[in-house]
Amino acid sequence: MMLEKLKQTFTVTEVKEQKKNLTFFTVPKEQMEMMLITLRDHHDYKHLSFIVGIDMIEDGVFKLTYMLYNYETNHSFGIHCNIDREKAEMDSFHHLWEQVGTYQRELREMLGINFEGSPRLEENLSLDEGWDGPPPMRRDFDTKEYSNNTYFQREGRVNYDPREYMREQLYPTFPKTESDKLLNGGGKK
Amino acid sequence: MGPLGLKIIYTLITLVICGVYGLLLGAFMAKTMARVQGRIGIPLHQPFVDIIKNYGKRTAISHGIMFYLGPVFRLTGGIGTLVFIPVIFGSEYFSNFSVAGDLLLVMYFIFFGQLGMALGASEGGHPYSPIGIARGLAQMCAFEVPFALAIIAIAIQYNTFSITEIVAAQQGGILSWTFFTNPFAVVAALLAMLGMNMYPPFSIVLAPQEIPIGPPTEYHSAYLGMLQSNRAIFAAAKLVLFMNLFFGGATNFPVLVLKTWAIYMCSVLVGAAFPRFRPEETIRFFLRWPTVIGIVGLLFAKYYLI
Amino acid sequence: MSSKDLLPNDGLSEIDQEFFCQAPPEYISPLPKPIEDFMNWARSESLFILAFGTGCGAIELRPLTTSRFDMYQYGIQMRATPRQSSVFIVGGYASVKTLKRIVRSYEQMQGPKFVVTLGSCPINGGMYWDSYNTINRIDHYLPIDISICGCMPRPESILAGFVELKKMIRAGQCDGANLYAKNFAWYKANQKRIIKDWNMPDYNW
Amino acid sequence: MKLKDVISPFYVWKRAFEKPYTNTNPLETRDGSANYRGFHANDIEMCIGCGTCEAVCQNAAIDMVPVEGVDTTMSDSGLRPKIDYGRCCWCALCVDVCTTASLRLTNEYTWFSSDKDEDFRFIPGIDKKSWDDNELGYRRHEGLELLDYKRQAMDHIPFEDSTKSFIEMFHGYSAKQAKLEAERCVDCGLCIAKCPAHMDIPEYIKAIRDGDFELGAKILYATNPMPATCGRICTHLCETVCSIGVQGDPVAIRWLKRYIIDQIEPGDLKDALGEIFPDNGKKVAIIGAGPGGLSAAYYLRQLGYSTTIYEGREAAGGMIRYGVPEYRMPYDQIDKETNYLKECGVEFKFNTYVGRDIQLENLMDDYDAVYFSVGLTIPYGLGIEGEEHPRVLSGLQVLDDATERVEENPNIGKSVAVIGGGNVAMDCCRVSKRYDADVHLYYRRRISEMPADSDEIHESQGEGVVFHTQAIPVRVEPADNPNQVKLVWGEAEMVTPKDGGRPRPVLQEDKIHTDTFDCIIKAIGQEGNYEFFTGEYKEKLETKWGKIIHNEYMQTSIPKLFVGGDIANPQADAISAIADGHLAAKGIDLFLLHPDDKQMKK
Amino acid sequence: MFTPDRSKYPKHVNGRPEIDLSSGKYTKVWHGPQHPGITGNMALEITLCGDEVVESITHVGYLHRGFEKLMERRTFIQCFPIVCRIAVPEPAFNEYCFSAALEELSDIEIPEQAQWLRTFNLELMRLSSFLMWIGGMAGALGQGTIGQWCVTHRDYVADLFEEMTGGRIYHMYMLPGGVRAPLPPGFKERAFKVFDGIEKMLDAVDKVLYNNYVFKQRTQGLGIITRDMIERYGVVGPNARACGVKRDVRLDEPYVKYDELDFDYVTANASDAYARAVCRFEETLQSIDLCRQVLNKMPKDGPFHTKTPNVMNWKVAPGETYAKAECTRGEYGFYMVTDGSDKPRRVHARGPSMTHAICLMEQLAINTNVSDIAGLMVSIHTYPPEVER
Repeated sequence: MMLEKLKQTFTVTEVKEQKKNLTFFTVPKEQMEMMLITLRDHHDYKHLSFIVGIDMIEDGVFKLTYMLYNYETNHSFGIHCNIDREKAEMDSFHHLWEQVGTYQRELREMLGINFEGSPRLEENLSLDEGWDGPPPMRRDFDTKEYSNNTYFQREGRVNYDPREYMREQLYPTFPKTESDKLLNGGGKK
Repeated sequence: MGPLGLKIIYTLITLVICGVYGLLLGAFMAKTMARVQGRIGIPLHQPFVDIIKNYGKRTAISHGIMFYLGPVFRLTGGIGTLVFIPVIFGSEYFSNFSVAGDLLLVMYFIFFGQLGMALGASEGGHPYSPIGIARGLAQMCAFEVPFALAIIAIAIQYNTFSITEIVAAQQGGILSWTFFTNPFAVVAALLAMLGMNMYPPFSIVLAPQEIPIGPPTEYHSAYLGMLQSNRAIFAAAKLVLFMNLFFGGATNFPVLVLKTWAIYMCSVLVGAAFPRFRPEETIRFFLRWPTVIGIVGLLFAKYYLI
Repeated sequence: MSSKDLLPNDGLSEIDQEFFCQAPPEYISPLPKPIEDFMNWARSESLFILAFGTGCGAIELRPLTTSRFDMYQYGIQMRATPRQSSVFIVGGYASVKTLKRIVRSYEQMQGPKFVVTLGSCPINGGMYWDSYNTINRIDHYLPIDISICGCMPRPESILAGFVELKKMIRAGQCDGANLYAKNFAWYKANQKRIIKDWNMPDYNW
Repeated sequence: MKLKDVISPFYVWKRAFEKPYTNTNPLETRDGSANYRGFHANDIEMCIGCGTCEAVCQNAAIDMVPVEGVDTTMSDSGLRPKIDYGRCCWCALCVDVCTTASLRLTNEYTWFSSDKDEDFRFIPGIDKKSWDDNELGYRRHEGLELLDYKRQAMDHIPFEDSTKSFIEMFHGYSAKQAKLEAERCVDCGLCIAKCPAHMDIPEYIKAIRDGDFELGAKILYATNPMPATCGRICTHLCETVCSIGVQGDPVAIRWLKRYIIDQIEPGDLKDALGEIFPDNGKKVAIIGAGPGGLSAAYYLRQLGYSTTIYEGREAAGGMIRYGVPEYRMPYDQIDKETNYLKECGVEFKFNTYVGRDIQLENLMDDYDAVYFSVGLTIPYGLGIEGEEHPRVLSGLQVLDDATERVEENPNIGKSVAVIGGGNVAMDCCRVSKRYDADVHLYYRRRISEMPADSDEIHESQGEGVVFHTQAIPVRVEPADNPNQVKLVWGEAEMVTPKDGGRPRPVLQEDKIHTDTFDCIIKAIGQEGNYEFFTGEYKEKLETKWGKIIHNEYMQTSIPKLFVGGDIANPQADAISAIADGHLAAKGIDLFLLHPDDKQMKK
Repeated sequence: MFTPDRSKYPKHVNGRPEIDLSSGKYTKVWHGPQHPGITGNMALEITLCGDEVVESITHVGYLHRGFEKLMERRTFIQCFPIVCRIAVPEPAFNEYCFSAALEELSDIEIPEQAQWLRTFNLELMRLSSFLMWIGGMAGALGQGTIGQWCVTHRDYVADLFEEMTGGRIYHMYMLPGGVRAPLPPGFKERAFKVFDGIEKMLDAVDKVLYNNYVFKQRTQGLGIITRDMIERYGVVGPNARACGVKRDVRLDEPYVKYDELDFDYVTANASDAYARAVCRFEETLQSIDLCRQVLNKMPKDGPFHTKTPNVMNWKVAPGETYAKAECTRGEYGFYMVTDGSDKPRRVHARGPSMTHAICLMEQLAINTNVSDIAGLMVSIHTYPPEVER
């Protein structure tokens, strides 16, 4: 019902009722601020649980989710907003809730999203002061590879794949399965 | 060897005995505290090992001459306090350099160490040291008031500044102790002692949580060893002083042990039960009731006892 | 010492450089044997742990320091400042940001000093073997005296490690500070490899 | 400031007069609890080295390594987990997913080291540790199933209806069932070795999970050009070594294979597989269009050889078509596969019986190489008195007749005795059932020792075949009615020989029975027919125990001649024949195009 | 009473003081990361004017392990052991929220007994964490004795955990589909014995700490969170309840078996450190009561785990959800996004410390005495690892 009302003013799309007290929907970037203010001030969604960014690399967007909570009805809205991945910018809402600044710092750090005007945005929240890699939560950042290249491993590990090992031991001459080729070099792992 | 030489030797022996006793007492109190906390606590020899270890550290760094002098002053203060206090009343060997005005000297030495320490510690360069010093000196100033009042009260009461004479005046039965003749002064002094002994609620100076351990933050190795030695000697000196001034002194070691233990227990008793005061609360505390009691004690001595 | 052997305190501003020592740590030879043995006994019986909970391990140090296990009865106590401590506990994984503080704290401790690592992470990365922010093995950055595995090691296990550490100290086998001095350049190079903004002195004592 | 607030805190001292909390000897008094997750222990005998623990370990703490004293066998990779305690977090997922329940955690928890090179790695069970014998510690609780131990049941025509027609009895998995069944696989790959054709089973099961049937079909065809056949009637040796099967039902690998290939319409195979066949100008003749021949033809085509299959019958399939009844193996499925081979460019010459219509010598001269897999076609005799009776039929013949004339009763009458315990015997029983016969099965040993698949036995029983086990035929006697025959049989007792070994049935002379049947079907095995070998080939061809001797690439003692199928291998099943065909194709390739190869006789 | 002259303090611009360190009026000190008065491995960069804090900046990241990244490359079951490491002193809430979110997204209903066991585990976790907190609060103000007692009794709770789950600290008990093991025989009696001990101890704590002149002196009026700050700073849990706001996820949106338990909001009014301490003390007692209730109401037997898809190949259909629970600090939740693969697309752990430790702490610290920083820090109960994860 409330959504119907909101739909009159906002472009609300992709509504999904996940469970009794949690609904997700998407609004365009420009309407986000008004949406948050409307929900907060007129509909009692006073509590901001969190802001999280998801890297939808296949769509070329970052999907931001703002989770608002209404203490009166115990209902949550998860509001999505897609922003361009290449030009990752979003309005800063630090004036709406105090903790937003912290979340925005984290998003800047982890996904590289810029929030114009957000306080202390350039300070790293979690990462080391000298972090020189890409924003780590981006999908194209490979943490294992980074770790392997950066930190020292304790040597001396060898691992055998049971199926390869059994082939060597039991039937080395049998024509090799071509499925490796079929699977683009994928084996067990 | 002349009488002075002998005296020096006796004093040195006293010093060693008091140092050892101070360490043992410290360890025993730590164990008592541990007992309250429901555990076993350190072994009795732990303070000795700690001191040996600290003297045996391989490296030590200095932040300049004053930094080095800090613990030296502190130790001097401790030793200075002790050597002018007669430990066992009437004993030739343990009377130390008790002189006519030794109470004043002792009072001086009690502060000397702390001031010296304050000078040295601030050289360490660590911001926690000056914060600790500020707190320490402020607290010292605060507890100094009731303490001084109490001292003055008994000086008036016994009309002397000689500790030996004060002790002598209290001989002759338990009721002639200052504790019973001028309880106000004694209470004021004992409250001041709570602050002096750095047990909660007056331990903010060395508080590990509020600031990591205050003035001695930068002290380590042999410096720390010196501070620990001083702690033992100084504690012993203070306790003996209180015993002498308020509890009739001791004519032999068992009595000394008993009385000093009891006095020390006051701090521990309170220390186990309370958290710490903030510095300004400490000051407010000392300048309020203990000071009032001290003044009452003084007036009591001046107008009632004499 | 030639100027070549000196590492510049290059992370610091010129004003700050004056505040710090310019010389690398030195190898300090032990005292004559009987004295050294006695000292080692004292060192082993008086272990001051630096109260720096670098990771999950800190959670199991609490029971150890409190009544249930009461490590004070073993001559082990907590100290708030690195200057007075002799044992450094790397309590689990170390993120790069923490490693920087670990190095500084460790260097401020006075020798002889001992390092105990808790858990799997400092041995070979543990759970966070593929994390971009945690190191995998600590012994390339600090000399380690004893490693205790477990996730987390229980207080009993840590205590057993300490008992062993005491034995080793008595036997004169724990010489981490000297090892650090000897291989100083190697340790520093490893540390600098991952600590990107080196804004602290190379010589921290 | 209330006075109470000053006095009350001194209550703290009460504790000083109570017993301290401290445990003064924690090192010796504190064993881990009964399900404490401490250090690992592994029962080396039980472990099969499937590597599931390694796969589930999110810390990459487990390596599978070869260990001394454990040999690689068909059901054991010979590898054992080596655990890196520089990685482990003691979550015990490895224990929960251990397919054999050999891995467990003990309640020991103390391990420290001052050695710089100590890497905290060990192989539980091999490297002796103090906690190996601790009985306490974490094990998977009954009721916690992270793996799926229960097989998806396949729907089939109920037994009361199944005997009424030759319609394929099993419906095949539904999409949901197949997905659920495919999800049961843990990707260990132990089955690959056991499969004679070494099919990449985990990968095609994975393709089902991903819903990518084209990829699945490609993987199937990589090692087996007859997946529709094998998906139905394979002896599924793979399932006997399935690691899930240790504690539960093995994954239904066979049905999953069938599921993949069933998803591809007969005409779409070419598109799905998208294969291009080169041509290298060499010609190979293949004798027999059974699985062995078809397989060889397919892989030779892949390598670029032009292949011609000579088949004596009018259709391809061999024993698959003529020896397996239609309710198990519908003919359109065989056609689907052979048609694809035709599309691949394999040439078929049907009704061309080598040795009768064409001579082996001609083939040997005309082709660069010849491969034959003619199967075993001559039934064994019962070796008892009176078996020449006309009502004693050969099982193969009955099945063959059933194939040729499905609707028509192949003259078996209404009461049938089947002798034997193999798959052919089961087929005969069930075929007879479908011709409304009353069927009795006689087998020398116990049910558990029957060589037939357990499914087959189960289904036969379900369809109402009467089993007489430990029953030894003594002789065949003519009955009063010339269309009937009497079987004299005796009950047997299983006797374990003194020197150990398999118990043998021994006839109990006092328990002899006589039953009368319309016919007796003997289905106790077959042997090869070598009559098309003539002249010098007959001399040169080496055989042993009725099977042809060959090298590892199926080359016979005659260099140009390759062999495969039942006539060459001891398993005598379809999948082995297919494997032989694959191997022979490689052998022929080595023989013809790699003259330097040392393994081949030139 | 003496009130300092505010005019000497720095001007505030954008809610931040303007500080010129070179003026010599200010001292900058770091509380942490190597500092015994700090809760966990974090740091407060404090600027002092005399003894008063004019600015406090929270630094976290010392425990950053990149969980959310690590979970992107781990399968669902592989995430299960690592989530509990996010917040060391309260691993159970991570396990629960992760499992609950995953179960919701893959339509798994967990058995009755598993729900009871989860309730018990969560409530016991709260108890354990509260005990640690009471000890920490007393310790931060110099009353070490209480700290010793509480941590000891927490260790007895850890023994219960060990028996129940097989681990003392990281229980890894609530795995997707239910729990890992039933209660061992005789557990109830042993648990009740432990609870009795704790109650006895808490009674002493009440006498010693909560009726203590010095403790009251230190904490009353310290770090007052005003009513309007609750919404603005997103304050949850006991911090909000100490202000009289009735908010508790256990009651607002009951999960597992909380709707079958008998309990109510624990609130206080003063909203200062003392009120928070009282609130948490009451909640500790409430936790014990709830644990008892659960053990009494729980059926004797029953399946404790429902069959999940084979964990080695567990794929979850695309979807997203947010599962939350009331941990000792307030609303704790996992936001999970799946994309049909065998790995979560994105998992976000929402910890109350994200707001409490940073913006709230920075605000509350201003104009307090530096000696109170440790006590203030503890009184809002923060765990740095849930900030940086």
